[in-house]
Amino acid sequence: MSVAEAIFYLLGGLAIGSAVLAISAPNPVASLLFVVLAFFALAGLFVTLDAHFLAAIQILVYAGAILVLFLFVIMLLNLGSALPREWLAPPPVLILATAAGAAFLLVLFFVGYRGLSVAAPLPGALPAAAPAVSGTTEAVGLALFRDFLLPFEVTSLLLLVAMVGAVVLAKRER
Amino acid sequence: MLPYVWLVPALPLAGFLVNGLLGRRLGKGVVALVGPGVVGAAFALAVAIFLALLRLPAHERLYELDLFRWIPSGDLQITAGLQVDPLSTVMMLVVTGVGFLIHVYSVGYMREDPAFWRFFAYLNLFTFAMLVLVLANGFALMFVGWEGVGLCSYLLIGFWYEEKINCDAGKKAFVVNRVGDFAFLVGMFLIFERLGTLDFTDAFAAAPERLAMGGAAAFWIALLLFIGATGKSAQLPLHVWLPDAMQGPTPVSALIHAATMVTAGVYMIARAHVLYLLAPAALGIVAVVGALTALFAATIGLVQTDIKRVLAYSTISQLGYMFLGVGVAAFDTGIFHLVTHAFFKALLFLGAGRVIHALPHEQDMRKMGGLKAKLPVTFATMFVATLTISGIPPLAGFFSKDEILWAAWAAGRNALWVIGFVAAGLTALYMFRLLYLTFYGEPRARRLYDHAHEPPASMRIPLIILAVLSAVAGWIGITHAIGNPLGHVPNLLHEWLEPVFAGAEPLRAPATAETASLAAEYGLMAASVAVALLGIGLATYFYRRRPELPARIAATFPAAHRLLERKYYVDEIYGALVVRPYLALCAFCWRIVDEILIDGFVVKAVGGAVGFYSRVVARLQTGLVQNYAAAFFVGVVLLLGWYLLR
Amino acid sequence: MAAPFPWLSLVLWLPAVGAALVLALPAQAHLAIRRVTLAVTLLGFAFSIPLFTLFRNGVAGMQFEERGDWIPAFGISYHVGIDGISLLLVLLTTLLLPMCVLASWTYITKRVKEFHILLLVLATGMIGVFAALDMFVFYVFWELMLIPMYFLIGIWGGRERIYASVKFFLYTFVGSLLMLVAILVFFFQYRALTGNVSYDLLDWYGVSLPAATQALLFLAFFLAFAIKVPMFPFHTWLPDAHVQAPTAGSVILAAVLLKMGTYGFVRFAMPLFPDATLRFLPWLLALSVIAIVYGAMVATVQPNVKKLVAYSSVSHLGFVTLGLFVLNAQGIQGGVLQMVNHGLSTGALFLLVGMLYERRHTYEIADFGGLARPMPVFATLFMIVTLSSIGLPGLNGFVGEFLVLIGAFRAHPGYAVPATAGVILAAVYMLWMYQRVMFNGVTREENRDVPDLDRRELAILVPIAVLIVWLGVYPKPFLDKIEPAVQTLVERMESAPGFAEAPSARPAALASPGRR
Amino acid sequence: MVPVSHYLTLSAILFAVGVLGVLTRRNAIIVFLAVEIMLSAVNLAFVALSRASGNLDGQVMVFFTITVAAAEAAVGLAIIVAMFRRRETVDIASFNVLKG
Amino acid sequence: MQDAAAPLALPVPDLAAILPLLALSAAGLLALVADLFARGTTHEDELRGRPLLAFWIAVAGIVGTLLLIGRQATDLGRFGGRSFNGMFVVDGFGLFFDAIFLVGTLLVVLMTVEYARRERFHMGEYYFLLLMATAGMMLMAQSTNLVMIFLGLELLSIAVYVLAGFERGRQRSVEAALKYFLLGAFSTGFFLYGIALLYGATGSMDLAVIAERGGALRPGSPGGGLLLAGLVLLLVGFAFKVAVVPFHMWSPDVYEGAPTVVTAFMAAGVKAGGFAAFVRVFLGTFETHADLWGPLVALLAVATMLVGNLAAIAQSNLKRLLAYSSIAHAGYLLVALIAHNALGASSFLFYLLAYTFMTLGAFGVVIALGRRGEPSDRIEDLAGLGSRHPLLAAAMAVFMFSLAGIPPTAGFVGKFYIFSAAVDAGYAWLAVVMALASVISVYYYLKVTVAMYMWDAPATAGRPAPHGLLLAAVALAVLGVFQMGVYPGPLIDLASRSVGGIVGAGVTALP
Repeated sequence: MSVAEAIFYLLGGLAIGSAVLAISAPNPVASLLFVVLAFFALAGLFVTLDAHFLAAIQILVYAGAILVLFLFVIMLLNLGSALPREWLAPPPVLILATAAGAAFLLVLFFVGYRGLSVAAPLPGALPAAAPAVSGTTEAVGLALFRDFLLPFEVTSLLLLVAMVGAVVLAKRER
Repeated sequence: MLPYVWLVPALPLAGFLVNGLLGRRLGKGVVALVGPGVVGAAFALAVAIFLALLRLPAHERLYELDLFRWIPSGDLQITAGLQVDPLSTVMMLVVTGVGFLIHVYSVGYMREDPAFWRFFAYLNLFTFAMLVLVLANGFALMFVGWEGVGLCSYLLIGFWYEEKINCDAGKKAFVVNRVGDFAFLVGMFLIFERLGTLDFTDAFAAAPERLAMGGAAAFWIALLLFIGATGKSAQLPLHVWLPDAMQGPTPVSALIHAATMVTAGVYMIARAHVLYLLAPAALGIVAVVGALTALFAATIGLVQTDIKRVLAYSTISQLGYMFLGVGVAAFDTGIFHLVTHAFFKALLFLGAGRVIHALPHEQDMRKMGGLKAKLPVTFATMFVATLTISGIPPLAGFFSKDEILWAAWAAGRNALWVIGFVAAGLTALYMFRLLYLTFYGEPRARRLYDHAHEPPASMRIPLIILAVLSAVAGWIGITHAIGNPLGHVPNLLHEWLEPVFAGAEPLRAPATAETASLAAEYGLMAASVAVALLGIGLATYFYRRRPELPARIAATFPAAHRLLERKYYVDEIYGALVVRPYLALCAFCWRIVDEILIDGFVVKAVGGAVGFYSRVVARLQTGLVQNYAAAFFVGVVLLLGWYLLR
Repeated sequence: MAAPFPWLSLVLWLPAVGAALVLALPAQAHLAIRRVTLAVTLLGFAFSIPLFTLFRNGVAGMQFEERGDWIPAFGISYHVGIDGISLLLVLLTTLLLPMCVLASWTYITKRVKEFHILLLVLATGMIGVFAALDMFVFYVFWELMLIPMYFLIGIWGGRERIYASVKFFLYTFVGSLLMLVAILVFFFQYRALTGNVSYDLLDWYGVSLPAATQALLFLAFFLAFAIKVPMFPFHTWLPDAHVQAPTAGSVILAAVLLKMGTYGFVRFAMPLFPDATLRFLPWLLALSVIAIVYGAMVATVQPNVKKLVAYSSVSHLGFVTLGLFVLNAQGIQGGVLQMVNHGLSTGALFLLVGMLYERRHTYEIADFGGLARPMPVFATLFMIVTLSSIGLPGLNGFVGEFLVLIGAFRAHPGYAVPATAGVILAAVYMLWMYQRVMFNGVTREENRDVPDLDRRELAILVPIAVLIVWLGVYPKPFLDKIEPAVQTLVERMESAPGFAEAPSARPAALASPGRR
Repeated sequence: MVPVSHYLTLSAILFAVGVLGVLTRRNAIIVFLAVEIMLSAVNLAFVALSRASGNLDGQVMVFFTITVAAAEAAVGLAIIVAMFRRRETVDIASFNVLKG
Repeated sequence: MQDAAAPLALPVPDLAAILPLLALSAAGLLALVADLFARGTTHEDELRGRPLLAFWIAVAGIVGTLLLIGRQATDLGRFGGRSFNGMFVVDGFGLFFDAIFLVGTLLVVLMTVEYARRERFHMGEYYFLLLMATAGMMLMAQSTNLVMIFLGLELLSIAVYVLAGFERGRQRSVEAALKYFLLGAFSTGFFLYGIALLYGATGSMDLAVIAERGGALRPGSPGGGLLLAGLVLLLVGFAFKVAVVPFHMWSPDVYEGAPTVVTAFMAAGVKAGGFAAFVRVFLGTFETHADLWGPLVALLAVATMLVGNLAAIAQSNLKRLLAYSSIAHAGYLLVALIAHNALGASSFLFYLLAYTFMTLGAFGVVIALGRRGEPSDRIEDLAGLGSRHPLLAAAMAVFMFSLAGIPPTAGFVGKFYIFSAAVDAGYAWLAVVMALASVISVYYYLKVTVAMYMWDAPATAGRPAPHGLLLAAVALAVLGVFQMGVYPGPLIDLASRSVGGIVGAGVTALP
């Protein structure tokens, strides 16, 4: 096992583990913190994929801003403890949901990764000749402002809408 | 003269329109003038046509008047037209002649009725329809008259429609007739299918070459038409409507249910004799049914107490004779009896009508008696008629009935002769019973008796004329066995009708020599007179000498008496086997098939299923987000999985 | 050449224009609304008379044709025209409309304006169905008339009106939509065969589809038409609809709407799918005969006059379909004539029953009895119509039935004989009903002083009675009009490849040796 | 070098975990958090595939995804707050006035 | 792609292409700002039915955008083509959709005045969000890159989440918003995943590139499985947006709970927006894979038509009924999609426009029924409308019959069109299923007319007195329904021309 692989498995295991804990922790705050942990692990994985800019964004924006917003809301609404009747869903639901999730993985694997045919090569081998790309801030920035100019501008509208929307929804009634 | 033949039916039609549309406003006087007037005029015209025809050579006595193309459709071309030949002329004369007398009689009989105008409208319409029937140039147009008379019969039986029993009787008549008409229609279809035409002349010309002698097609055509005739002419097994039809006003019974309409079947067979001669088996059935009907009805007539019902069964019986006549291929003889019967039976009915009229609306003979003194003219005329029907020479009935019996014998149908012979005796018996019960003895219901009075002249004169005709009409058809010794008195009717039936002569099976001997003819003649006298004697014994005897006999044989009294339970059998099962089946179709099977199991079930699944689908919509997400997710898995399973 | 005067379009669109006129009137001006509607419908009838008089007899093909582009992309054009068959049905429609208006004069008292607008829209829809020569146009009209009828039943109907109207709508709609799909399939088949894009019926007549396709498409058409006719066992909407509908609705339903089904067979299903018609012939004939007998039997035991007449329609329409499916001149001609006859006699029956209802507010037979005494004129007209309905010779019903049966007999005696028995059954139920309504003694005091017909009602009924007699005595002018169209159809059916071998075709030995 | 398929498998598992969270938790905020896990899982796939494809489109897409996530978070949390104001709970099982 | 040598050579934006979009966005921003300044002085006015300044800005914005679109459409030679690095396209197909969105939004805006007057919720933000959502739809219709489609979708969705919860004082409204939001975010995950897999399979998110590189990919070939899985997940995302069974379950609840004007907007606009991208992706890009997705979508279409129509029968709430009806109509539209030919695409456009008119009209009538505090959206509330307000009732009847597909209405011609496409493509059986589903649907459409005309009005029911602008909107819808039903020729021609470039090769166009 190479170092890269070791890092991958470590971070991957951390991401899955904290994600599982996040969705099973009764306390929302704990849940949230596990998600933050998972996002850190993901940021690490981004780094292993040479997506440095995104790794930073993942931590700064996603974990740092968005999830903190969640935390604010939890605190604001004083929801820092589990719902009265809930820890997790009742076992039958849990089993069924897990089964469905497993089924999803299975079909996704067979349809997507194996392409309905066992003999098909895995996508890992796909871009044999692909040049290595590096997600530096400069590269991503160039792509954003040149190739993806219009989408970038659209996000401005999107954020404005979200802002206005949040105000409309959350302000106290007259 | 002949081209004006269309006026013969047109006149009564005009009378119908005038009386029917304006009758209520015109008043009884005008109606009484118009109603009989048009028929009288038609009669006069008919006589003129008869004379015109007479002037022609015997074999040119055929006149066809095409009126208009009625139903042109592809190779079916039906032209409405009138056909005047000796046969239809005879019928035309009878219909208009007897019809006129009965119209006149009705003026008196119906005088008190508020719906006087309606009565004459119907009567005129009937005359029109009957004339269409007899003058029609083809089966289709004949069917118009055929059903038209049925309609008038229906309307007139139920003339006093406020009594349910009258309406029931009318309806029964119509429906039973329709059963016959159904067969008639099918017969017509078969004729068209085989012969390609419904025109009489064409059809009869084509028949010998297109229809195999004795073949199935000819048999079925003949049989189906005959079933039609059994309906109209009240033969077994479709006779049930006629006794009930006596609910109508008595002139109606006389005109429609005795003299004219009911004989239409006989006329039709005579008209279609070519077809019948091609189907000897069918003709045999006609004869057998006729003979059986004659006997069957006569036995019932023995015990009926309603004066008109006795006459009704008598009519059925006499019609049976006519069918026996035509059934043994003696078509002219059948027509002969038809003519004489028209006279004497009309007379009997009119007489009975006078009796009923005199005792307001009492028809039960057990409440009559001794009316001879009160109603002398009626009695006298009815007496003549009774003798005639009993077959006492030289009255008309003797000649015609005897000729039929002789024809049956001559055709080798001895069994049928025996039946007819017995029926002749019974006829004399029940007719004299009627006469005795009505006119002789002590009045059994004094109150009614006191009320009785002779009606007006308008009702008297037709009686007298008919009585005369009943007496002498037989002389137009004196059989050669009698005519020859008397100095070759010609058989006028036979000769007159000869051109009509002559064409079919080659089809006739040759009469066997030994049965056709003159000696036999005389012997049988004597026998039938004897049996008639025997019948009269028995009647006299039972109802004059020993009036208590019939009741004792009835008590001795209660089952037999009851059987006759209940008319062999035919109505009951029909009720149990046809009417009630039919209604039950109808109800079944409605309640079970329609409402439960189709509407319930299919329509409502589909609706119910839709409603059910609708509620199921709606209930799946629980309102819980996670259920929605789960459905979503399962959907995703299924969509992806679908490609694996494909 | 100057374009001929568009009589047909005039007759077709006049009612719609009339509807717009009525729309402009104030809702409270009942009398004005009625008068305008009456005038429009009378005018419509007047304009349809030239159709009859200018119609050239003995000419095969369509007359009064008009054509204009509508949706060119799909090959859809406004193409109308009539032959003898449609001519009679158009005339029947225009004739009955003023009568319906008159019959509603006092019957309809609520929402008068809406009623008359719907009636006029319905008129255009019905005439359109008979005049359309483009399948799309036909379908549009076919469905268009559904809506006004639905409202007529649903708003002005009896107690169960909503159930009945929805049932009516759904039933009809099921068949219609499948027919629409079939029309489209035909369109694409036609395009594949000829390369042309057209919904024109006359174009479609020119192609012959493979037998298997024909069978499927025929079934779709059959369902639509069989429901409309209605043929057994698709008839159960009819009694409900009839019983609940107001008089005018019943009249139009019976007289015209049902004819759309039978007309559909003649105009579309049979000529477009001759092979399939032949293939299903035994079924079609059997269903027709069952309808005749079954309808009559169920009618016999109905306690409700309108229901009785409704079931009698099932029976009568059985004669029509029987006639159409025997595929010979007599049968089809008789069937077509019987459509008209049924329109007149059953239309008149519903008018009569409606008049009774206005007087007594009931349809139950048991509530009547003895009405002939207070209403002699009514009784007379009722009797004429009754007799027409049971096919008395000399009246119109006979001619049609006779032709149908004689045609049926020469082709399929086995079906014709039980069908002929329907003649008996008709007498049973009609006369029994007549007796219980008009005859017998008066058992209810309310029936003693029922007023007889007034002038308005006479004006409705007498023309029908006259026509009943006319068609019975001298149907030739009408038969002459139908003849070429029927001949065309018969030839088309006989030229179908399956005609000779069809299980139903007559054995050669039995073929008529007549004047053919 | 870790093959891209490993990343993709990891991403799929994370996605499934997120789905599981949505399906099993009744706390609206935790459900929403589970959705965020799903989005992040997809992000991982994007980045991995970006590497595999040899272009940056996938990474740019992640950038947009995060932006969208932020916008959604703002609106979504506002909705949850509004709901809480009316019902004093964030239990989504209790929000079932609308059904059928 | 990245050229390090020219780091600052930013592309010159092709503003002419996005001018309509800019105009609409500008109008939205203007409305937001105008409301900020106008609030307080005119608020009482709009309660009296006098529309706010923001309203007029919105109307002007929509009409102006329509004009700009018209200008582009009439001169496609000049304006047509892709721009912004292949992100955005101006073509007949997209413009047709834009027109549908704008007409729908215009009608919604007109209807809002009445609703706002009654429910006192008139504010600039509303118009802003509405116009932004419309902009999102236009982006979806005109995007040729999955990134753009995603962003358009989100722009639309987020705006509509807010709009659904706009009446935050009403629990139902907020519940609707919450449900819509949670499920929407959930489905976004799948949608994104789908994009990722497609990206993995082809290395691009550009539709043209995907079509080019993915055209030959089949399950079994390298990347074929990814493509297929991505396609399915993308399908799921779209299916959710347009409410296709089994991804439809949000829609009845949300439609019922949301403010009626917003419901109308969702039923017409959001669905149309979702379909715009759906059609472009599946007919344009993945036409070559129709053998793969066709049967699957057919299955979904059948389920959607049946479930939608069946469930609608059981409803007593009009909004909910219309929600199920709109689910069923999504099924009908899928049939047009499945036909995957030019006829199918053009019938799709035609039907969608027809659907916009009839469904918006129906919601307009529902709005007209209400009174302050009483939504009056049950079927019973329609009782006797035929006599209470004949014109409104007649309009509603027209919409119902059109939805049911009865001539001479737009709905009929549309169904006829779709049937044609299905039959032409060999999917006659699907047309039959659709026909049967329509029969089921007739039952509940009739139920509405029954209530209006055949039930007696309750004594308490008054005569609705809707605002003139609402009536105008309804009248416009009626006009549209009849125009498309009676004289559809020109629109059919337009629709046929509009789909010219969209459908993949190998399709027979109707001559």
